[in-house]
Amino acid sequence: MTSIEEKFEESKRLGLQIVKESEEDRLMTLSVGPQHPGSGHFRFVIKVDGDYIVYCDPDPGYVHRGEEKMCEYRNVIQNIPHLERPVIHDSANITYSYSLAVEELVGIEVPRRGQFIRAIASELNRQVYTLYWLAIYGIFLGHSTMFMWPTGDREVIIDLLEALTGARVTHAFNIPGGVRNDMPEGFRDRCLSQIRYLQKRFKEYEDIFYNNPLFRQRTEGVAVLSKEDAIKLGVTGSVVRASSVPFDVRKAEPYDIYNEIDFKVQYMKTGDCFARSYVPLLDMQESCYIIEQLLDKMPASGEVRAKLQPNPKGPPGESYRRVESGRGALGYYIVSDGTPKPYRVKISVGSFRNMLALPYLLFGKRLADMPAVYWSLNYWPVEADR
Amino acid sequence: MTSAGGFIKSIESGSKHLVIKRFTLRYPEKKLKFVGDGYQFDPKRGVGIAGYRGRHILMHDKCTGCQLCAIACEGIAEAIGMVKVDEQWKHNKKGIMPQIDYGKCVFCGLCVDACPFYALFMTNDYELSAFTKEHLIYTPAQLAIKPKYQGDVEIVIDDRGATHG
Amino acid sequence: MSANNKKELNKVAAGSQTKHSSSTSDDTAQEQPPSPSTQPKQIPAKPSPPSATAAASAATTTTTPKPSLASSPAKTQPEPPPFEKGLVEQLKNKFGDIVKVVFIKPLRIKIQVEPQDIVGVASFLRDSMGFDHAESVAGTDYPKDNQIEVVYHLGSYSREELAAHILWLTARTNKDDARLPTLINIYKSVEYHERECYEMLGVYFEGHPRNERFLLPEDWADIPPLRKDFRIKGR
Amino acid sequence: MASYPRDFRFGGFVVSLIWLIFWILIIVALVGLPLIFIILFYVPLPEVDGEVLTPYLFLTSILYPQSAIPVIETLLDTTFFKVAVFPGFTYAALIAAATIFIERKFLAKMQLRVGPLYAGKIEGILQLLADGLKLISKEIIIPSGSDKLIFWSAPIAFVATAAAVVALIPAAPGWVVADIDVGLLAVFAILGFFPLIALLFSWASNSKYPFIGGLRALHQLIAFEIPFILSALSVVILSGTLNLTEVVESQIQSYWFIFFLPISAFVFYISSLAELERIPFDLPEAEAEIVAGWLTETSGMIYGLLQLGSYIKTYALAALFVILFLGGWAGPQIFPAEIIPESAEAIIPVSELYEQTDANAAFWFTLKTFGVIMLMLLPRGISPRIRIDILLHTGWYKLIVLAFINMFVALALIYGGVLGPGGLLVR
Repeated sequence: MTSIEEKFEESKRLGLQIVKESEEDRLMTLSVGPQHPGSGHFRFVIKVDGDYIVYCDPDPGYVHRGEEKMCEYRNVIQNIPHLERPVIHDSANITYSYSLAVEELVGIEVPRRGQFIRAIASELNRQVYTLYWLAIYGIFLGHSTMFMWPTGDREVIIDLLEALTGARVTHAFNIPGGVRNDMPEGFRDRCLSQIRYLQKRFKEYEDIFYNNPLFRQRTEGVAVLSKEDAIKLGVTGSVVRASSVPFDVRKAEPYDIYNEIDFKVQYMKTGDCFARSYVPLLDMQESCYIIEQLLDKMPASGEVRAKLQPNPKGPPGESYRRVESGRGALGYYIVSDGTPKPYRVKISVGSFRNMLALPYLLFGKRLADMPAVYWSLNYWPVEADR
Repeated sequence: MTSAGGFIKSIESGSKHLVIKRFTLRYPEKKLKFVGDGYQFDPKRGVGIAGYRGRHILMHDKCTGCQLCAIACEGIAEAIGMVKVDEQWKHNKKGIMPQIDYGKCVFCGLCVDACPFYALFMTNDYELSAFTKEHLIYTPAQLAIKPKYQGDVEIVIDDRGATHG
Repeated sequence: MSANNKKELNKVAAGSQTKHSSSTSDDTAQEQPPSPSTQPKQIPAKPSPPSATAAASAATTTTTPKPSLASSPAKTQPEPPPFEKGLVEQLKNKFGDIVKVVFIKPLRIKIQVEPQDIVGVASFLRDSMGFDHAESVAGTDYPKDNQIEVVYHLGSYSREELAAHILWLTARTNKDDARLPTLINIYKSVEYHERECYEMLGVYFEGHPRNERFLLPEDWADIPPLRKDFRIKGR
Repeated sequence: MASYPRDFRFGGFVVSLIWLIFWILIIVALVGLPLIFIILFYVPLPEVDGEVLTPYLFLTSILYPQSAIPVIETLLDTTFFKVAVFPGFTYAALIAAATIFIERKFLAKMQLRVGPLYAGKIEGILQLLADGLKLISKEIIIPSGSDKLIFWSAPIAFVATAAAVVALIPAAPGWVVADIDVGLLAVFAILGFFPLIALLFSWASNSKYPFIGGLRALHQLIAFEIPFILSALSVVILSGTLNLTEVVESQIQSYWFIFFLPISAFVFYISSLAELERIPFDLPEAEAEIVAGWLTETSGMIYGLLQLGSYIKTYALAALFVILFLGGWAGPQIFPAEIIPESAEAIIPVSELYEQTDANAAFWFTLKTFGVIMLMLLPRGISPRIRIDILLHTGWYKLIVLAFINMFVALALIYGGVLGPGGLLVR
């Protein structure tokens, strides 16, 4: 395996600088554009030599909303609805680390039952995101059944979240200080029965998709990301766990009540496309197991939200808290100057960090591998642009 | 997994689904049933009551025109404006009540959290489409009407798979 | 090296209230981590006492005292957690007063370095202390003392006892011609972060191959948007 | 509450109706009738019971049913009827329409969803009609800088080639448009046109993604041409003739060829999937990688024609599979001798139109074709798209080897005297 430097120099030699006239004519520049059904609001320019990709330059920013600037104009509670917009179908996680960071700044103590409900909402939302990501991975490879099944089963979990939080997707449920409302009655056994139904469905996915030899041919051994390169590129989430680095924020830096939950960090050693597509499925099975534990260990009654004055403000200071979202470590760096409005909010998301692996992995691959490699990086364009 | 075995397993798994019941909810004929009758907030305990966050409902007899909901929505969607109401209430001297523009509202429910007088809750009604943008603005009188939404279907899981039964 | 025999860092729940929250489950069985420094029950160090102006970080080269608005000054809280102190000691005796410790909190250490020797500190951090990747690069604009502070959040995948820790390597440049040496040769992962920091705050990273437009539209003619003097129209 | 135009008056509406009727009458009288008379002189009118079928005879015979039957009978035998209706275009188009509808419903059921529902009150039965009207009403966009002539003619050529393949396929004994001795060879000759059309169309649409799609279509169809022909070759070895009708006859005498040639049947099935660009071999229009492949620039009826052409090709290849391996129209006799008992002396001698063997043959042929079409729809639900190099690898190496294996088996059967003239199994 040539080391990472030669790979980048080689792609630079061919792509970035002015390549010798004869070679430049051979290359065809293709824009895998924002409207391309394969990328979704994200463009990367690739130079194709025959069927091989020689150069790839990601060009995000088509759905940049300026979330970080907007945060500076709103107080801590009003930030929640617009902060979950970057990835609405993982909204419990993206507001979770924001709430943790604000609680550390303002000094709020979340009651125990509130922490449990917050963890359940986060696990359910992780499954909703991963099922949606798996569905798109299926249609990327042309497997329409694999698009329809996860999208249908996702409806079962969204129904749970709708009962718990009141909204299907954009819940605005995690608030600095806990959760907005308690669990409705009958939620517990409804959740258990629907989670068991989902666990049965995972076996179907493996039969029709993962063990399908055509899928294996297309993904096994394709775009291998070795452990050193994964660490050097600083990728996160299922991408780093697929390259034999067992890093999961819930286990490395347990927040809230995750230190009382015992679960195994799922990781694989091969680091190829297949591993990057199989680790999320293992994660989903693991989070089903976690939800059952959470429901058992939950205190029967108690407050779910700490009492806050309308515009909570704390002493000036900084905090950086991170949470394991569907796409890896999702961290908030908040600087506060003593007023209820945060002075600076920096959102560090998994997609933005995984994007760096794209040009590295696509170099030298075939054009037909592009969707499999691109979507296996667990990349959500809207979240990367913030 | 030999390739032949893989194919046979995928054929078997695919054709097995020909007998499993369809999952689609046929919306106009059947509607989903929600838990409770809408999201409410109890200011004394400072915590919400689980419920679907649909169209708001305004209790005219409790609203004091304190504009707290409009202030809460300012930073989010500026969907709430206070308008004059012709009823005379002794607890609502200025006679102003919130008017919600559903073209802007994001249904986050933070206005319900901000209302200290149990006046503004949310209901199960989510069928709010209109032909023009002006029709999306619900006046306080429109907000006072109780919704006529009754859903009767929910996800039923049995051994033949999940359906909207 | 499976994850579960890793040292169970039992942290107090997120809130770092001085009041000892009843829910700490710190008496759970805790195997002795192989690394020398034991992890006794941790007193949740309060981020910063209300008296923000106690400028503990005396040995700053800049003459002006650290303004209260800037990052909270070094803690005067009773006793920083020993493991983090061990890390800081390593840095101190390697670099002496080039490295200025801003504060030490459970799992978070903030050190400030002058722009010219940030590369040396970073390569030391990566090679011998095991912080092998950068999670994110955040720029913050402080118009009061006309400075922009760039924070590198460094995490670690390879060393397990460092997995929970994040070290904030910060450097400050003045706002008019903001220039910083790039860390791209040490931390490959900061390429896009630094490019975004250039675009959003105008900090030019010397040595970065592509200091150019990244997220904003091509025809963006305004000043870098995350600076405080850029006002969103209509607010 | 449809909104009426401001100045709508019912009188104006009636006046416009009367104008419309007036113009229809004028055009029919001045243009329609002379046209008919001109045609009548050049079209060789068939004889009915000895006398020439003049328009007068034709119009009067419609009134009396007894004389209408012989006229219908003669019309049935004309080649125009064969081309237009039974084994020809209408039959193929109906089966293609049914295939589209069944595929969408079958795929939906496999994916736990509903499929077309609202068009035509009963379970979306009119969805085809709705799609067709939509495509006809859509505007056809010609990309700038594209080669107009080829851009227009390629879809028409595509449907024509697909229909040409249908013309060579015998649906029932005697019911074939062109019963030529080298039937199988002609089929493969016509199938050779499709890569040409795909490349021409994608080159003419003058944009990057179709160009890549066109090249892929070229590679794919060429790669699967040889195993396609080799697998059919082993059938020719067993039946000894190239004429498709005689191939079926030879199967009727002995057993269906699928029992002797299972591997080449499998190879034929896989190659026909590749020929049709169906899911495992969906590369020419792989929407995730190259937008929509060589169909990217199509819009409106051009897309409609290409879809119709590809579904007619599905019918044609399924029918070919049935003829070569499943014994064409062979099947147990389930139709009664005559439709209405003792109908010989009935007033309207309908029974003359009804042929027991033809009805039975047509029934079994259609049934088997639908069975094979269902088999072709299955991979779309269960397998992803494969990559171009794997596709070419399977095409050139794996399938050709399999086809050869089965050819040796066929040769062994012939020389062993099991099949062929005077063979053991030949009845």
